Amino acid sequence: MIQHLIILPVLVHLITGTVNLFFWGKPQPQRVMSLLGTFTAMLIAFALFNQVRSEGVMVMHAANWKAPFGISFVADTFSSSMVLFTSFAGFAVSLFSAAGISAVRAQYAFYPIFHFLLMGLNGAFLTGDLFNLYVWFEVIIMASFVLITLGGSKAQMEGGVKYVSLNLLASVIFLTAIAIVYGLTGTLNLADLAITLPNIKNQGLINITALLFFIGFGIKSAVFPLYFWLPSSYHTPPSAVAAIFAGLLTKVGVYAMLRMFTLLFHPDDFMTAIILIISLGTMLTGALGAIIKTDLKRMFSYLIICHIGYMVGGLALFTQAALGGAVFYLFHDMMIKTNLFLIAGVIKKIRGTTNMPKLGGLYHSYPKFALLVAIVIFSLAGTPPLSGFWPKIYLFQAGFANTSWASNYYVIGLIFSSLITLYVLAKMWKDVFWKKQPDTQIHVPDHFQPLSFMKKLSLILPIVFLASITLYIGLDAERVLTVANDIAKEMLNPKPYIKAVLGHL
Amino acid sequence: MKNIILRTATAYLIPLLLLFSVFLLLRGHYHPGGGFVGGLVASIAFVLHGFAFKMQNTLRLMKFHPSKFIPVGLSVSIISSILPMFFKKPVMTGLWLNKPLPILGNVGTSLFFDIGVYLVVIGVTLNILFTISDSGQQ
Amino acid sequence: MTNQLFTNIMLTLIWVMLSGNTSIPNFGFGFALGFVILYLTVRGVDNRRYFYRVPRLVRFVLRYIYEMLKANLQVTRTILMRKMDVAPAIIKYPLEAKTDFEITMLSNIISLTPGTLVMDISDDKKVMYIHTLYYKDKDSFIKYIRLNLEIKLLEVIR
Amino acid sequence: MELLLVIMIAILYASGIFMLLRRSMVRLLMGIILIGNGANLLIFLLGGITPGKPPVIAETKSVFTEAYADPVPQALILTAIVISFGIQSFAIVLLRQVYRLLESDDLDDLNTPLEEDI
Amino acid sequence: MTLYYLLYFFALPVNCIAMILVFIRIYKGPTVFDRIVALDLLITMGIGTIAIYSIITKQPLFLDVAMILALIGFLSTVAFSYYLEKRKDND
Amino acid sequence: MILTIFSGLILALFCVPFGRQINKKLSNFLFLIPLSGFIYFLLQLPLILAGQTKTVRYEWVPTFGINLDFYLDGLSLLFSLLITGIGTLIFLYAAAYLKGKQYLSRFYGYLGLFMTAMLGLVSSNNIILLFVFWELTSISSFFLIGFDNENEEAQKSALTALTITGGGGLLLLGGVILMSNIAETYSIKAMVFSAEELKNHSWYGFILLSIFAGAFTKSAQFPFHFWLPNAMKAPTPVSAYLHSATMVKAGIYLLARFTPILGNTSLWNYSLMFVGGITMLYAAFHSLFRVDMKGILAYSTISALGILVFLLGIGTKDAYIAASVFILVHALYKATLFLVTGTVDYATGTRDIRALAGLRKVLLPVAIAGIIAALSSAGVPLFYGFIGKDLIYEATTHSFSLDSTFLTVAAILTNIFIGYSGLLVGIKPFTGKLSEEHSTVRLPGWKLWLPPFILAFCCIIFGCFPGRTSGLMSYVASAIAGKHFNLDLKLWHGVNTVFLLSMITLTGTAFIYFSRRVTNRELIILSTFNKLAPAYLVKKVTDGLLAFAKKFTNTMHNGYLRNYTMTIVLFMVGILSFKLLNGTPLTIDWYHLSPVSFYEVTVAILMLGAIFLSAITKSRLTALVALSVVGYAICILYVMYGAPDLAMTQFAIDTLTVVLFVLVLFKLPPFLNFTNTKIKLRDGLISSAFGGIIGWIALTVLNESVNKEVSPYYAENVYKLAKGKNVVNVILVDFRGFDTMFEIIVLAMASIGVYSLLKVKVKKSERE
Amino acid sequence: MTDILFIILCTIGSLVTLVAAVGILRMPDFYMRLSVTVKASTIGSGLLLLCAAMYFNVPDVTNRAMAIVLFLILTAPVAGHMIGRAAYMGKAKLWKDSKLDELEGMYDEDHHLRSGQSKKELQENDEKKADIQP
Ligand code: NA
Ligand code: NA
Repeated sequence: MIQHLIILPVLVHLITGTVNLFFWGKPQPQRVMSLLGTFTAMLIAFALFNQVRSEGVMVMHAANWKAPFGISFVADTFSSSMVLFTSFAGFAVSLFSAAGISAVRAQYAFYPIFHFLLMGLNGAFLTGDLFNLYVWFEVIIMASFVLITLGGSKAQMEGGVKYVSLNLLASVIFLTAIAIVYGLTGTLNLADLAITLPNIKNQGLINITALLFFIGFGIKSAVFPLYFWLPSSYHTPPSAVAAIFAGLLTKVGVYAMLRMFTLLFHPDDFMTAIILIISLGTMLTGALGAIIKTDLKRMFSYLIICHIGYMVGGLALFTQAALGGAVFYLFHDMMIKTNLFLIAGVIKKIRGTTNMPKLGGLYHSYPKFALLVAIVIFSLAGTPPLSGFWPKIYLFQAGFANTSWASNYYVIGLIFSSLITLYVLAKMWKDVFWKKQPDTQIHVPDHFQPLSFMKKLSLILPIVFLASITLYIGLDAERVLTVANDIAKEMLNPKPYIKAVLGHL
Repeated sequence: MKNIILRTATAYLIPLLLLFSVFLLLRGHYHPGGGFVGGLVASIAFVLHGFAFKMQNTLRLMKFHPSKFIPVGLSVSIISSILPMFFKKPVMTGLWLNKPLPILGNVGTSLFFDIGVYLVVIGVTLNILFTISDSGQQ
Repeated sequence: MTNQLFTNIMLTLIWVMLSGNTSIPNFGFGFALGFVILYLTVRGVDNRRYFYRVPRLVRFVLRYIYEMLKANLQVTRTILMRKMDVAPAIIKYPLEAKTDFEITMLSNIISLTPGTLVMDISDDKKVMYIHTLYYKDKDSFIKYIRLNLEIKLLEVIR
Repeated sequence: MELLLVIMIAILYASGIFMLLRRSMVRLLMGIILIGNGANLLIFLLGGITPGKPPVIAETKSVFTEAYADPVPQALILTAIVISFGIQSFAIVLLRQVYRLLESDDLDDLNTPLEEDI
Repeated sequence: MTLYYLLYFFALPVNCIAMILVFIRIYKGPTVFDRIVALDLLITMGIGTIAIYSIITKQPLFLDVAMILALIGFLSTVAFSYYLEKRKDND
Repeated sequence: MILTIFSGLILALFCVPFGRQINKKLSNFLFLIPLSGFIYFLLQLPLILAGQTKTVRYEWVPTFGINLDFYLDGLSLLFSLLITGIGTLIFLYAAAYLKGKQYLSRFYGYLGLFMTAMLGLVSSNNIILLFVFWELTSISSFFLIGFDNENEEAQKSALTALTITGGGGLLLLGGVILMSNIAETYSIKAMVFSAEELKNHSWYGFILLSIFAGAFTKSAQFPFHFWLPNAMKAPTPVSAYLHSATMVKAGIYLLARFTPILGNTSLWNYSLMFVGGITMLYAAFHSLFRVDMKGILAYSTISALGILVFLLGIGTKDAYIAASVFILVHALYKATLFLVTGTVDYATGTRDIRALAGLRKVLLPVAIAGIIAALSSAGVPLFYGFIGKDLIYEATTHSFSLDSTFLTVAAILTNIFIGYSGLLVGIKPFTGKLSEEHSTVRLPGWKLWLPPFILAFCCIIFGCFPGRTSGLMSYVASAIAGKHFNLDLKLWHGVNTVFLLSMITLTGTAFIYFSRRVTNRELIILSTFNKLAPAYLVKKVTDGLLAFAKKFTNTMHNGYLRNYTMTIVLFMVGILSFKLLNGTPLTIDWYHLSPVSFYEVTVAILMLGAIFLSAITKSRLTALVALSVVGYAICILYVMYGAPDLAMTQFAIDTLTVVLFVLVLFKLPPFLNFTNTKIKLRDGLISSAFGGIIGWIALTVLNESVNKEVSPYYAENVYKLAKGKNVVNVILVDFRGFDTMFEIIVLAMASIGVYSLLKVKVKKSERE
Repeated sequence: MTDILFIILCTIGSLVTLVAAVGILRMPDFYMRLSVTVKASTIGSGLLLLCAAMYFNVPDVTNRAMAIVLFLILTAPVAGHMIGRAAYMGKAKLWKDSKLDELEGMYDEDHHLRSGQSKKELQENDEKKADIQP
């Protein structure tokens, strides 16, 4: 029974997706199935998380082959909490899609692919096998290819081509790195590799491999200067899709990075410096981009990039505080970024655009929605005591504690980009909510008002749901912090992980 | 395109290819082959039919859209892989019949898994090709 | 009906051949498999006739191999000569063969013979356009094909 | 032989990247295919190559009696090939749709004005 | 043993040279039809080469690959022809 | 205590669901909330006066050591009393002032939030908690300034204020964390024990910088002062509360709080004196040229804040005492003047000082309050301002740090201007002849004049009986100084230097007030110097940043896929080759490599030739043929190395890819050659470099001997346990069946994707 | 005995293959290359497969080798015919010294192939008819 729990987060989406395929062309049953599936997934994720918290690292050996020989699934605190947060985002987006996804999309590809995407994410979090991780990444990118082009508008196609090409490049690099790792060790099990890799004589080669992994995951998580696909594409799909992308896709890259660089590799000085510079570049790129974008979705896209820099930098600093901060930020970011795009979706429904100069007056017409958004954006801006604040403390601490020259830049970048984030979000608030609605937009009909109560509920409830999770993270930071700290400890001391998988050290 | 030679040749090649695909599928566990290649060969048979007789006719021949193979195949694979869970074994664990069956040899869940793969591959390939040629007609 | 049975048996044999297992159950399985495949595929396709008489077949095959060897040698010579002795042409060949199967078989054996190639068959199935490397005159070419290949083939399959 | 394979792999990677840098979408696709093949061969090579010994146990035996090629890279490549097949077919169709909408094979045309309302 | 030598030092090299010659045709063209025909020929030659190779290595398993080549290799030629017949202008 | 602090927050939360009721009725009674707080803090007074402190502690985020750790000493109590006391009056005042306005509930929500933030800020003992509240004040101030949300100026001001205080806040966070890192505690009280360590730490400079950044932005010190005059867009009660009496003093509080920890070093003292001095003079001078009552008050507030910083910078006991008293002095008269301004504005509809005169006839109670406050600000004896001024001079004349004359002159000048502006706002509108248009003005309800009246009353009471405050003030000053001393405030010290200085100030103030015609002509002249003003410079910097951001973003993300690819590849090539050249020597172990046979060479020739052909050909179909040859060569290669499964799959997939391509290529335009040879050469070089790197890595990897464990296990168990003989297939369906399971999902998705690409079309009207 | 047969088969097979390769290189036009090569190589590969079939001499393998030959014979002419036809429609030029082209003008726009008169002849007929009728 225990073993099965690990794989259930994957299976539940696999089955939901497949069953949805049988209802091809019929949106209503798919909607219901999807809600049911994501809700069940949430319950399962909770159960898994609790079990891991109480019993420690859990392992399932698929096909019953013991560790380095089969594919092992491992749930430690990190992976199980990622699964948990993913399930929140999944549930919210599923709920949102009930009214937020146009009928044509919902009829065909959306729901099955959506579930396969969630499945891929859960798989990537839980797998304990390097090549299996590659497969999960492919599942994720294939699903995202479909979702990002679903609907077939010109902008989607244009973004899609860039998205597809650059992500495929990332996959190839990832595969190349896997080839090298297998060539060096003859094994693919992460725990086994954690033991084997340090014994390789040519450590220079290991560093190269680490770099390749970093580049591969770096493209996926959109770090500077590898980020281009993200601002090219994230604004094009419907908001529900963009939400799941924003909340989860780049984050799985960060997750993989954190996993690889704590379990298999340890950043050396060169690597630390490189990653810190990259993280600085990422923060600046995102911040500078966000300042000048006038479209909500485009601006949010750059904010995603900006905040990836925080986490990547946390990895480079490589102390318990830094890793804990990065992980905490990761959780927070998953919830917030998903929510931001859902909010953008509602705004688009209301005003027919997400272009800020054309928006305005929402404070007047939708005051409670405005309040909801305020919670979200101030959490993102890191306003204490909301969720974005806590990890920043850790990151600052780690940045100061590190003595390398690059860490100073990291701290400066952290301050600068936090300030820009605050500015950008406050400006967005001003433009979207406070400002009077420009006259040119008056004739655009409000698509939100005429919706039925249920539909309105399905659009607003997920935002409330995610916002309350964000609030919870912020106000009961102790819980999340404990988890983040435990994760950081797990990362710095992978022995329990290895022991659980291999049965020995 | 009306091409007698191709059509006639196709008519006798298709059964051959299909036969061959099943052959590849069933022997995969012991020899080169397996569900994947088998599925590809089977779909190539229908592609050939499509080239010779136009894709619409191929669709008519198949009676239902090949995309239906996908969920069916997936279900077969999924069921055969989660079946062990009900016997208190991890996912994917091979379950085998005690005695080898004639012709097929040892029959276990992995055979059904491979059959699922076979069906999915057929469904996928044909769906892609037929969708493309269908939209090309418009 | 007969045709289908015949095809079915053939498929069974091929199955046995492929799997290399001559046990009785394997025959049965092959038959069943062939039946299913035929059921799935034979719809809408013209009736076909298979091998008619074995002895004629053997004679034909031998004859054909001989023709082929001859042609092969000629082509080899041509290829290896410094200056090629070729006189290519596309010739219209009026068909005796009527059914698709006959035409296809004929065209295949013509194409398989080095030096000749079937370009196409007219839509009304009355003529066949053949490309040849060694054109002397039209009539002798048509006669050659007719006597050496078409009539012999038709004898076998009709 | 390994050296020759290395050269092939290097050139597959190089040409893949070269094609990715072209402006034509068809070449982009070909680049993706080439570089994918390069990666597969790399797995194959680094997994260790053994000429002429497939990892299949002989008909009459139940264990390997002689050397055999490492089956793991083969399985990995097989999976990778299948995955890239799926992705490639999608990409090919994407290319076609892009052409349908833009009437162009030129990647530089994929630039609707930056701030256009989506 | 002589057979091995024959195959290894005569048949295989001859096939290889043949393949390279065919490739030269692919390279030179001049028309795309030439290239397609040459590709078809290359595949057919591959079948022979695999047959030789399977004898040399005593691995009949390789014949399975040859079987695939024989059965579906012509499909790409058919596809090319299909395309070339349907297309309106030069590619 | 917790309840008192969080009462505002509770009010804010309460406002969300019960907004309507508050809009209508409840607003009149909300003042009870701060009032009860005020009473609570008054009740704590004896405790403090007895030399004790009060601590409350609840666990919040113990992992971080961040707890609800509150601490009440003299300094905190003074601020708490101000916050709740003035808060009570403001709540009362606002209920009338904003009556009938939209969103009143939200206003009270923000105000409550703000009150909580301020109270929390001044009573936190935990340094992070302090920061939490610090930021909350910025946020609530953002909403309050922008309360008139459809006014574009208000929006902009709110944004400026938030950005500047937010930026300072972030730096402050940095400093605070650094401090706690060094002191290894979050408790401010405990940090005092690490004071020496902090001061001698190499990061001390940075800590000061960041603390100052926080304090100066919040307290509107030069050059960050400009947000404050802009913030006057807020409703007047808000200005009175936030921008004179409480929030802006948060920076002062912070400096005062950290004085025992970080203070009394020359860096600390001189920077504070310098910045405070410049601020007070600059702002005081500026206040001369305003005609808007709120504008005048804003600048005089900045100036007063400058004085406070300046005093903290002097860093003597006298200075601390002066600062303590001046906090109260300033809060009382400035809040009064603001409220007076608000009432005048409410009644007459204008705040232009030139248009207002003689209002005493119609707004008598207001006039009284205004005049008292003005006199207090001018430092007329018997008003509390006099005491404050006295103490300031006491501090400047007895300072030992700089030339005390210099300091004193600066203080005198500032005081003259501040006094002048006080008179301008508090007296000018009420004296002289009532203009025609204002003759019909009626005195508004008691809520609009009683609060300033009460405050003004305090000015007199404390002014007459300064001794009553000396108890509290001594504890305030002690808290700042970090050591206890007693203090006795007296009305009359006798005629001494300080008294003379006060008189000089008073005379100066009177002279300007009576001689100068109120005009903003000078302001127009001055505006030519705007290019040097910090606001302008900041705008310049912001514009520059925006322009840079635009250029950077659009250059990096320019829409051309090949540029993106190029950047990524260049990055990879750079970083990998750097690493390869440093520490991964390439040694080829020739003995390990197997010999090359001719058939392998053949395959290589086929492949390389085909690759070359595909790269150079101008025909798409030829490229496709070439690609097939590549695939075919790989297939042969797989056969040669014992991978029949792979060969079969590779070939089948290649064939299908060709079919796919062929079906798609139909409609494509001619295969164009867009790029010139030079670019091709460049790309060729870069991609070759990349290929070379991969090759190099591969060769290096081949050199390593591998001890394989997995594949022998498979070989051993494939028949025994997995009942198969084709290891590859058994791996695919059993050992690593999971890969296959999800690889077919990828396929399925690809197929669905193709379908949706070609078939699913969302109409424009249906988007989203 | 078997060995000799073996060697003969193998040698001939290889040589035929080589000749086919030389043929495709040397022949002057597309149709000639096509006509020479596809079958020559089919024969070559067929012989080599026969060789393998005899070598392994296990029913299973032999059957398979023979099946491959069968497949080759079934598919090669079809492919040759297809590409030849496509090339003709795609206007691949006949060699300059070709003697006769009876296919010329026989395809109409929709690629339908007539058996009777070519387009040119039809046109001439039409003109004649036009001449007769005043
Ligand atoms: Na297989
Ligand atoms: Na497979």
